Amino acid sequence: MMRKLCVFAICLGLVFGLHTLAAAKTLKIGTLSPLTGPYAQDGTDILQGVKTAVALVEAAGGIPGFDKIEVLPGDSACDGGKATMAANKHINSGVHAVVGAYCSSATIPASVPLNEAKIIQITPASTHEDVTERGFKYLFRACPRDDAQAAAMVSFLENALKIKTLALIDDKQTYTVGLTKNIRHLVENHGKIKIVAHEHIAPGDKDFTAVLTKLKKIDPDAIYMSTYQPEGSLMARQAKALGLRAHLLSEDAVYHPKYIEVAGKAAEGSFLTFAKAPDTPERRNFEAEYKKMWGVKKIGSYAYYAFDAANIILGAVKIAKSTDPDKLEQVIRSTTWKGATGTIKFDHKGDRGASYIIWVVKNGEFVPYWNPQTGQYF
Amino acid sequence: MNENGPAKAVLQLNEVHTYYGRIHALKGISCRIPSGGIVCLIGANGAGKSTTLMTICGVQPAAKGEILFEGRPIHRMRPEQIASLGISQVPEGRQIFPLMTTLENLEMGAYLRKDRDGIKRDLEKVYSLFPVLKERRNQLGGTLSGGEQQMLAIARALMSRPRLLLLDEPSLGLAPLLVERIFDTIQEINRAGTPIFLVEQNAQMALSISGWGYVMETGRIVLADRARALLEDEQVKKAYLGE
Amino acid sequence: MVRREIQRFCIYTLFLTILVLPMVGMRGPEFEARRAFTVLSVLVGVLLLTTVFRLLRETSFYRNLGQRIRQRRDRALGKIQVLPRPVALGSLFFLLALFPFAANNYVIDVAITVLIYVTLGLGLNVVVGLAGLLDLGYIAFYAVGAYTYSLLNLHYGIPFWFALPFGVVIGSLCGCIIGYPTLKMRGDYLAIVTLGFGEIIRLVLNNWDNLTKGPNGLLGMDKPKLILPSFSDGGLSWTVVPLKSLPSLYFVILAVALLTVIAVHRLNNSRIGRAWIAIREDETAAELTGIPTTLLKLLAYALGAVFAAVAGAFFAAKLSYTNPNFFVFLESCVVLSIVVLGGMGSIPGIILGALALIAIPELFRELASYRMLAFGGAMTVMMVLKPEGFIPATRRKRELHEEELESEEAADE
Amino acid sequence: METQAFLVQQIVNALFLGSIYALIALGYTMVYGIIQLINFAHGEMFTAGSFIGLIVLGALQRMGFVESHFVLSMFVVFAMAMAYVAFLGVAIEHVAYKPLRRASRLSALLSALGMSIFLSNGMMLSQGVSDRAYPPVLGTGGIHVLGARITYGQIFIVAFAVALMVGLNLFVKKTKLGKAMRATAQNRRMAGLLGINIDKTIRTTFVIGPALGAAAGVMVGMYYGSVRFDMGFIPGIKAFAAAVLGGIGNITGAMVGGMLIGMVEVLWAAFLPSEWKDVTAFIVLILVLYFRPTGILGERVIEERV
Amino acid sequence: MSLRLEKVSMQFGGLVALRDLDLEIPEGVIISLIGPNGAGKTTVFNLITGVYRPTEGTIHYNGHRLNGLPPHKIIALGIARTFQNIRLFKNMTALENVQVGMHCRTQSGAIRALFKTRFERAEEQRIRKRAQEILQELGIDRYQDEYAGNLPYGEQRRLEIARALATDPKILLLDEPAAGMNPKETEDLMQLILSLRNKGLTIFLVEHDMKVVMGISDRIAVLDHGQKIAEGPPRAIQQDERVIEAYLGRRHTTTGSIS
Repeated sequence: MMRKLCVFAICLGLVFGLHTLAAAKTLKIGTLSPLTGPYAQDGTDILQGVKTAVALVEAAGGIPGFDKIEVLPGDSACDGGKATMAANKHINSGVHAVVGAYCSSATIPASVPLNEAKIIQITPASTHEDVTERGFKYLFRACPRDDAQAAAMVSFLENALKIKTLALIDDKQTYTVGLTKNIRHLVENHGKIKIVAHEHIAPGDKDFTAVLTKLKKIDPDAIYMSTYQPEGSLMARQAKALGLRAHLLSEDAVYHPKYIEVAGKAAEGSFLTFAKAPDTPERRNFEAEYKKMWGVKKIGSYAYYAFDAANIILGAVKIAKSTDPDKLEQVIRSTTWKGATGTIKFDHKGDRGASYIIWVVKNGEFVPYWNPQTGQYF
Repeated sequence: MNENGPAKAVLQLNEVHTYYGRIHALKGISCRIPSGGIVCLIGANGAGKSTTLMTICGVQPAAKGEILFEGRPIHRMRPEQIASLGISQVPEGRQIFPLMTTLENLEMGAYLRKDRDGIKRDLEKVYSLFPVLKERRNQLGGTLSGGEQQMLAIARALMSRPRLLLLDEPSLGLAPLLVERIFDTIQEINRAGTPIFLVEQNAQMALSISGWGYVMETGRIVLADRARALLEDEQVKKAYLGE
Repeated sequence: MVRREIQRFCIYTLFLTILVLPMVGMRGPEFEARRAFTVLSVLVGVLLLTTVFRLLRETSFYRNLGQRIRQRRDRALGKIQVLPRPVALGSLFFLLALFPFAANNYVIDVAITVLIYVTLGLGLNVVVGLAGLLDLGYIAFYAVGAYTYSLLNLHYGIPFWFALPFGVVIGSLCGCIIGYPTLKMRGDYLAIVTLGFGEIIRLVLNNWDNLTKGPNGLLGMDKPKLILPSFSDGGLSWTVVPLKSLPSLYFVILAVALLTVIAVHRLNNSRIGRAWIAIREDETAAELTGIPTTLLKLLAYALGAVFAAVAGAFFAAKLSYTNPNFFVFLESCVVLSIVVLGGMGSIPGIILGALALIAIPELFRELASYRMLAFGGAMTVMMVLKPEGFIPATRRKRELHEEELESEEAADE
Repeated sequence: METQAFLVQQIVNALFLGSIYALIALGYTMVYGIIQLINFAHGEMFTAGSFIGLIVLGALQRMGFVESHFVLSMFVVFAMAMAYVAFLGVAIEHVAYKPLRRASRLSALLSALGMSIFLSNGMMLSQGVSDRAYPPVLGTGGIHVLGARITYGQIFIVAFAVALMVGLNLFVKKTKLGKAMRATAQNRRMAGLLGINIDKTIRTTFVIGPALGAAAGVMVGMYYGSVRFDMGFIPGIKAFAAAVLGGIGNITGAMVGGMLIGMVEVLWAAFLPSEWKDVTAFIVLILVLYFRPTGILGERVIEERV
Repeated sequence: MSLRLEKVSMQFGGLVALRDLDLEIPEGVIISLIGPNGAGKTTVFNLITGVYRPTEGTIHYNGHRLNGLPPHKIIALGIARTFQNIRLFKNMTALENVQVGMHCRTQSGAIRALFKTRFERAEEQRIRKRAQEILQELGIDRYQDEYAGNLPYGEQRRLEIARALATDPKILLLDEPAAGMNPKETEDLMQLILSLRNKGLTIFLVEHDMKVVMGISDRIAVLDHGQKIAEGPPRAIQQDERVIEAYLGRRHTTTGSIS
C-alpha cells in the first residue's frame, strides 16, 4: 500500500507541475469570489462584472501590447484557507492583478500572499475596516467601508427620518456585525436616537418570527436589518405579516433586485444604503452590456463594483503601458476614475471616498431618496 | 421407503453446491423429504446444516445443482417467492421481531396470505397449540423468555400454512423440560400433516422423532438412513450421541 | 444478459428524463428545452457508455485483454516492489524534503493544506477508526487550537512553540468535556451530539465578542519562529528567524504530520490501541474483559483533539488570521470523508484520502461552480465502488464483509 | 402588544416552526428506522420538493388555474412535488445506498453525504444561485386568538403536517405494508424468510420519506415565499437533531422532537439573547440525550443479552 | 476468599427478575446454576460482574462490596466471565483477544506508548509471551494469528475462556459454555473445566447440558422465576421433586443415564 501511495503522489506531482506551465502574451486578471456555497450569487455577480469589463475593453480594441485579456476565476468559498490557495494559484499562473475577494474573512488572509507577490488587488465587496487598515500597498477597495455606510444611514435616521427609537438586527457575520457595530457607535455618540433592541439571527434560517414578535412588543420606530439579501427578503415579509409598523432599513448586501422580487409588497417603503447611481454613460453602457451578455433583467450590486474594479485595473495598465506593480499602484492611486458606481479616488489607505445615498423601494423599484452629503431629497 | 431415501418427496435436493464468497460451504448435497414425514439433519458445528436450510430458502442461493419443491425447481427463486410456495423456516436463534407484539409477529407469519378468515382460524389454532402466546399476545416479542420466543417462532412459521416446515436447532439454549415440550409439539404439527425438515444438534432427540436421518460432515452428507438405524449406528453413536 | 442490460438502460433513461427535465429545464417560466436536453443527452450518453462497457465486459475478448493487462501491470509493479521498505520510506522522505525546492508557491500551499488535513485525518482516525466513536464535530478541536494560539499570541505575545503545549492541554480538555456526556451513547446518537458540540463551539466563538471578536475573527498572529545559530563576524550568535515563506511553513507542518503519523502508528500498536479496537468491536465485552471503557473513550477523544489542536494552531499561524466561519460542519464532514474514503484505521489510506480530497479538487479549479458537484458525485461513486476505502487497513477489510461472514457463521453453527 | 398576546404569539410561532422541523424529521426517522442510515441527502429532497412545487405552481398560475380551482391546484402542486421527489428518492437509494447495504454504515453515511453535496450543487447549477420567489398563494388573511395573529397559511400547514403524521403512524402500525416495513427494520433476513420483499419494502420507505420531505418543502416555500438551492441544509440538520431527540426510528418521536426544538429556539429567542438560540437548542439536545440516551420516545432497547 | 450474594433482588421496570437470592460460592469448587429459560441465571452473572446494579441486597467478594463497582474494577478483583452467545472481538486475532484480556493486569498508558519507553516495550513483550502461553495451555496456539471470527465454533468458545483467563481471575463465570457443542467437544470442555478447577480456580457455571452439569459440579443451585428453589449436590438435585417439576422433566430422570 506504500507503493500505491507513492505512485499516486508522483502522478499528482506531475499533473500539478504540468498544470502550472505559463501561457503566452496575455493580460491576466484573476478573480476571487465564492462560486459555490451560500454566497455563490454575489460571487457569480462579481465574476460576471469582471468579464463584462473585459469584454467591453476588448470590443473597444483591447490594450496595446497584449494579444488578449484573460479572466481566471478563483473560488474563494468565503473561506480563508481556500482563498489563500486560490490566491497562490493566481500568483503562480502569473496574473497581473486580482479582483476580489468577497467575504472580508477571505480577503484578509488572501491579501497577504498577493501583497507579498506585489500583485494589485482590488476588492469589490469586502467592507471591513481591517482590510485596508493593515496598510497593504497593493490592496485597494472599490466599495466604501462599513463606517462610511453606517454614517450615511445614521445621518439619514437623525436628519431626515427623525426617529426616536431604533432596533438593530444582524446575522452575526463579519460584514453585518461590522455595520451594526458602527451604527451603534455613531448613534450612541450623537445621543439623538435610542437603540431599544439589538437582536441576532442565524444565517440560513427562514423563520424570524420569534425575534420580530419580540420587536413588535418593543415597537421601535425603525428596524435596521443588517443581513444578506435572502434573509432580508424573508424578514421584511415576516415583519409585514406580523403587522410591524416600523420603518425597515437595510444596507447594500440587501440592495439586490431579488430583495424586491422575493419580499414583494413587503419591501415597499424600506430604505437602503447603496452607492449613488450616477446616470453616466459608463453606467448605462455597463448595464446594457451586462444584461445582454448574461441574459438577465436586473443586476446585482456587486457586479457594479467588480466592473469598476476591473476597469480600474485595465485602465491603469493602459495608462502605465506596463504591468509593473509599482507603476500600476502609482497610476491607480493618482488617477480619478469614472465608473459605473461614480467617481473613484483612492486615499492613502486604498479606500475610496464615501458616496452612499439612501434609496427607497417604491412600486417595486429602488429609487434614490435622500443624499447624506447634501441633506437633500432627490 | 427405499434404500436411497424416502419415496414421494415433497422436497428434493440434487447435487447442490453453495459458496460463501470463496468458501465452498455445500459440496454437492442430495437429499429428499417425504410428504408427511419428519426428516432430520444432524452433524457438527460448521458442517453446513444451517447453510442447507438457507440454500433451500434462497437466502444463500445455490451455485450449482437443483432444488425441487413438489416437483418444480425453486433454486433460481428469490426468498419471498420460495416463501410464497409454502416453505417456512424457523431459523436458528428464533429471530423474533423484538419491537413487535406477539400478535404482530404472528401476523407477519401470515404476510403472504390474503384469506382473513383463514388467518383468524389459524391464529386460534396456534393459540391452542401454545396457550402461553395467547396470554402474551400484546407483549413485545423482545420481552418474551427464550422458550416463549421459540414457541412464537414456530407458531409464526405455522401461520403461513406451510407445505413444508424447516426447523433449525429448535432445542438450542432451552431447558430440558422445554426441549421435551418443543419436540412434542413438532410431532403434533407433523401428525396434522405438515412435513418437517429438522436440523438439530441434539441428535438423540432429533433421531428419536424422525423417520429418516441424514448426517452431515464438512459440506457433505456422509450417512443417510432410517432414523432408527442411525440411532444404532456405531459411528453415529460415538460422534453424535456421546455414548 | 443483453436483454436485461437493455431493460435496465431503458428504465434508467426514463428515470433520468423524469428527474432531469423539470429541474434543469424549468429555471424560469419557460421550458428551456435546449439546456434540458443537452444535460439529459450527456447523462444518457454516459449511461449508454456504461451499458456498452458492461456488455463488453462479459465478452471473452475483453476478459482476455483484461487478464493480459493485469499481468503486465503486476509485472511492472512487481519491479517497484523490489525496493525494500526502509529504502522506500527513505526515498519518500527525501522526496518530501526536496519537494518545496522544485515546486512553486501554489503547489506548496496545496501541499501544506494537504498536510494539515493529514494531521486532522489521523487525529480523527484515533476517535473513529480505532475507538469506533463516530464524531461529526471534530473540526471544533481544530478551532480550539487555532483560537488558543491566536488569543495567547495576541494578548500575551506567547510565541508559537510555547503556545503549542497550551493548545494541546486545552484541546484535550475540550475533548474530555465533549466526550463526557457522550459516553453512554452509541452510534448515531453520538453522531448528532458531537455534531451539536461542534456547532456549539463555533457559535460560542462567533458570539463571544469580547474574547474572540466574534465574526470579525482574530488578525495578526505571529508566524512560527526558529532560533538558528549564525556565524556572522566570526563569532557564533543566535538569530530568530520567523518562518514566513511557504516552504519554511511547509517544513513545519511536514514535521507535525510526520510526528502524527509516528504517534498514531505507535498508539495503534500499543496496549491502549488494542483496547480501543476491542471497544469498537464490542463495548460490553470489552468492559467485561476488564477494560475501563469510559476512561479509554475519553482518552481517545482527548488524543484526537490534541492532533486537531496542533493543526489548528498551525493553521492560524500560517494565515495570521482566524475566523469562526472556517470551522463549519462541512469541514468536519471533509475530515471524516478523508478517514473513511482513505480507509479507516489505515495510515497510508488516510494520507491518500487527504491527497484525494484536498489536492484533486484543486486540479479542477477551472471547473469553478461544477467543482463541488463533481466532488459530491465522486464521493458517492468512490464509496459505491470501494466501500472499504482506497487502502483499507487489513483488519478493516475483513470487517466490511462482516455481515457475509456473520450470516455464514450463523448458518454454520 | 400585551404580554399575554406576546406569549401566545410566540407559542404559535414555535408550534409552527416545530411542525416544519417535525415534517422534515419524519423522513430522517423513516429511512433511519429501516436501514439505519442517516440520510444526509434528505435536506436536499426537501429543497427539490420546494423547487418542483414552485415550477408547478408557477405553471398553473400562468394558466390562471390557481384562481379558478384553488384546492385542486394545491393538490396538483403537492402531488407533483411529492411524486417527483419520491422518484428522486428511489433513484438515489438505487444508485447510492443499495450497493452499500452490506458495507459498513460509515461508507453508506459518506455516500449519503456525497449525494447531499451533489444534489445541492446540482440544484444550484440548474435552478440558479439566488433565491426564487414563490407566488403568494396562501394570502395574508388570518384569525386572532387571544391577541395573537394566526394566518390561514399557518393553520393549513400545521393541519396538513399533523394529518400526514397521523396518517403515517396509522400506515406503519395498521397496514400490512407498514408492518412489513417495521419487520424489515427489525430483522431484515427473517423478514425475507417470511416472504416480505426486502427491496420493495426499502424502496417504499424511500418513496414515503422523501415525499414527506417534499411536502414540507412546498409548504415552506409557500409560507415563507422563497426557495433556494441550499435551504435544506440548516433545517436538515435541525430536523435530524429533532429526529434523534425524539428517538430516531420513532414516528411520534420525530414530531415531539421537532416541536421541542422549535419551542426551544423560538422561546429562547423571544425572551433571552437571540444569538444563543441555536446553542441552546443543541444544549437541550445534549442534555436530553444525556439523561435518556435513546431519545424521548426512543424504544427502550430490549435488555441486552450479555 | 469467597463470593457471597445476600438477599439479592433485581427488578427491570415492574418485572422482578431475581428475588432474595442467597448464594455462596466457596473457593476452589465448581458450582452450577441451572433453571428454565428466563429464570434469571444470566442476570446473576450480570449482577456479579457489574453490568447491572442489584435493586436490593449485597454482593461481597473477598471483603469487597461489589455493588455499584464498574465492571472493569470487578474484573480486576479477580472475577472473569464468558458469554452465552460468544462475544469475541472478531476482527482481532486470537492472540490480540487474549492480549486485550491482560489489560487490567498491565499499565502502559498513552504517553508511554507515544514515547515507546523501555518499560512499555518490556511490558509489550511480557504481554505477548503470556498470551501465547495461555493459548498454548488451551491448545489453540496454532490459531494465534487467525482472526477470532474465523476460528471454528468450538475453538471460539475456548478462546473466550482463554481471554477470560488472561485477566488472571480467581473465579471464572462460564455462561452456557457447552451450548452448540457436539458430544466430543463437550467432553473436552468438561476436562478443561476440571483441570482449571484443579489449578485452584473457582468455577461458576450456567449450563443447560445436564451431562456437563451433573458430571462436574460440586454443587448445584436451581433457579425458577427468579427464586432459588433448590441447592445441593448433583444427586440430591436430580431427585428433587420441585426441580423435576420446574426444569428437568420426567423423561430425564426416568432415563437417568447421566454419566
